[in-house]
Amino acid sequence: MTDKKPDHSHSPDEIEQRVRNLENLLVGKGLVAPQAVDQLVDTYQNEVGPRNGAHVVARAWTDPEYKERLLSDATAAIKESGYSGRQGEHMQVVENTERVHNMVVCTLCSCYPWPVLGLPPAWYKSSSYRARAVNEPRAVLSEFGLELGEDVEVRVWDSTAEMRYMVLPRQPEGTEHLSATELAKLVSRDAMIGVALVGTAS
Amino acid sequence: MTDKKPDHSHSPDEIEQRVRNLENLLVGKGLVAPQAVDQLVDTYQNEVGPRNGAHVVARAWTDPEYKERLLSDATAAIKESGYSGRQGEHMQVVENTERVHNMVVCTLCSCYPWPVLGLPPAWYKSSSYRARAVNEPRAVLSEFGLELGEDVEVRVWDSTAEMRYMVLPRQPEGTEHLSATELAKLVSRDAMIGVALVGTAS
Amino acid sequence: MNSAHDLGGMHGFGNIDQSQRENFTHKWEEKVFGLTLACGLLGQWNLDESRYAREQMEAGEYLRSSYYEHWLHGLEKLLIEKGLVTVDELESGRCKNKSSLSPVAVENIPEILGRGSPVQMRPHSAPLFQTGQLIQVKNFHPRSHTRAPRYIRGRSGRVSAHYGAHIFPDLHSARGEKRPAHLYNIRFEAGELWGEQDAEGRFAVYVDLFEPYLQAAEV
Amino acid sequence: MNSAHDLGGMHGFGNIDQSQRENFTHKWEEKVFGLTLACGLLGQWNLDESRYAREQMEAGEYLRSSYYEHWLHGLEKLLIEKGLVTVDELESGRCKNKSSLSPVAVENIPEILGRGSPVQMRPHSAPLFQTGQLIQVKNFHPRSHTRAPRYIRGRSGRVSAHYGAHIFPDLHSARGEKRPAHLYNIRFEAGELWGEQDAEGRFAVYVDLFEPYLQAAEV
Repeated sequence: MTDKKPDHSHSPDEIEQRVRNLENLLVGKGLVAPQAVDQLVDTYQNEVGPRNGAHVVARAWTDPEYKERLLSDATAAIKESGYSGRQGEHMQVVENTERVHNMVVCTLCSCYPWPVLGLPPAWYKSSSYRARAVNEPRAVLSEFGLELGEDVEVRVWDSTAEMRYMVLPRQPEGTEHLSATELAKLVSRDAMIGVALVGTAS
Repeated sequence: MTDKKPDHSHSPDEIEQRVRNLENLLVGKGLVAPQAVDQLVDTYQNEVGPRNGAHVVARAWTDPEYKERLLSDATAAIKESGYSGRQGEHMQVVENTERVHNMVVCTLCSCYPWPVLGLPPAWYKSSSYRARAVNEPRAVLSEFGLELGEDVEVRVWDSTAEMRYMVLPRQPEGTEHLSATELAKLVSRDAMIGVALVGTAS
Repeated sequence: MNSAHDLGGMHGFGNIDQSQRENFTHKWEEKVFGLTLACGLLGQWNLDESRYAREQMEAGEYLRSSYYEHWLHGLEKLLIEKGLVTVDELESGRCKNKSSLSPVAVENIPEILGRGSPVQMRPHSAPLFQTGQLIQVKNFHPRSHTRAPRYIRGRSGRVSAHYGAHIFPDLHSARGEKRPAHLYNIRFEAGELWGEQDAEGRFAVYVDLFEPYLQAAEV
Repeated sequence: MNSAHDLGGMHGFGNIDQSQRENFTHKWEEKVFGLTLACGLLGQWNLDESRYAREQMEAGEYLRSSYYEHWLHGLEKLLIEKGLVTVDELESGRCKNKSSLSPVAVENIPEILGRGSPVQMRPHSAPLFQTGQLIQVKNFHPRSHTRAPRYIRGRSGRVSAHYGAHIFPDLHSARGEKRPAHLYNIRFEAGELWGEQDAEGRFAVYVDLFEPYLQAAEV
């Protein structure tokens, strides 16, 4: 049984027409510049994405002093790596350890750290994830294939204010010889949300 | 702005067909006798209704001893008046006074005292009434045209178990000379739910 | 379960449409009412199971559909779960096998309705709470059926009446088990339920709650 | 407001559809995203007003519709409320009057996005709570926008961090008023949130909460 919410409550044709009308109207009124929409979409589709976060994570794994800065002042450390801006104005990075596993949700809407992870996957915005992450996180993690021992404490971060959270996953054993560039390739978006671990195959 | 919930989520034709199929199937399987459905509907459409409750109320107004029995053991007193059965197995009658106004709701489904009031009006089953009666009863009463003074305590009865509630409204002044039969004509269903007072015009 | 049926205190539904004064607005609604009662008389499930079946309707669908669509959903669900009809039969509308059950004879219906289904039981123990006592509703969030709405969980109120012991719906809905639980009527002040700041002046809400939902209030 | 957007702890939604790994699944969703950001840059409303506009979607519709339908609903609502377009224009899709506002120049967009909109403010008072302190979330149910979800109201937790003062969303969403409120991160134990019996083993939920939502816990 999966989240049965339909893609949309209106027919796709209906809503496409409604959006097309709205765009024409807003451009016609001079409220939106014709190229603005495409540029905004392009920015978050192609320029900003989870490669940014992976770069931050790999740098933290390979540079203990950077890691310390990242955990104590994430906003500054992430900016130092070149990432900042909208929906990342105030950042916190939470570290996974042998005993602690972190995961991130936004139960009230779908807040997400854009500068480091890009835009969220649709499942992150689903009713099911938003409802269950704070209520039965182990069941959710298990659905994602992650079975954690009883001795691991699960910590769920509900992004209710303008603080945005990113998980610093554990570095897989046996990857100590890899460069930051190679390590970054191992770090998935899901690992930085906290619903996956980092494996050794990219 | 009114409760915008549509009549149904599927088209009327679709759902009519679905119900017709279901009835044919259940009769065909021998689970439901062909005349049973009509008889059940007829019972609650035409035999059982708020006239029963009005009779009980008028009797309580004209017979102080009956009123006492009604307030101390409503199930027995109502049975004594000839009304009992499904969705009225356990009754409580709550009395309006100069200082107390009662109203009844079922926030979790739409429980209602069938033997005395019949089946509930659709508004009683609406999301809006169920949501708001326990949260802003004075606003609800005001929508129904009932403005109560600050010195009147509003008591809302949420029917969460199998106890069913009926309001004993205040007898309007100047009706002391009327017979129980005449008084019963003044008592509306809404007054016994607690969203109206009893007026002097039937 | 915490879901859309638990409407007490939800905002944003707008005014009440008072023009909806009838119980039935479509012929098919009458049919759903009659079929639900007729199938109920087969004795294959109880009222708490019916309520739970309706509550399990997907939340958005529940809110977008009408009252008798909830009933229709619940009836179809129970008919399948209890093995009275197959999914295939329901979808096709065609009967594959006669049922081994017999419908209640039409002439017996008035007497059955008149008798009703009282839920009072002999209690297994003395009541834990007394009239006038301050109690607190436990904070609990079962995934199964309960008759403790969310808006009173964790809140404190005073016992206004003890109604003896009734069948405990939380178990009755799950396994049909008839276990008695003391039933109390609890008075909650508006400010306690909604916060002094957000309460609409002074009023009180009286809620019927079973003993397992309650604990003595920390004074 | 207590409504469908406040999803934490609601039951019955079934499994998560992990196949939905993309942000956009339809071209119109990209358009809604871009239009929402572009209109936001006009400076006629703030992010908290956007959130509130989306939350006011009728509950059943909210749950039945997709994420970018919520955005579309919110954008249309704000455009009308702020007088940027008329209902007539929106319905016909035809522009009656040019706006007196000017769109942000496309070449300035990267710099604006890069700067973001920090919400940190100089506090008006010292923080009331200290890291490590046990607090209780007030039980309150405003009909307007709040960032205190229902599942933590009335519950107790421990201050795990103090983040300084941020713009208080409950006022920002209503009148655009930028008032600072101390922001804390609070750790809640699973058993405290859901009841020991219903909690899924041991875990903790960390929630960012503003000082006006909190009070010192009664120990």
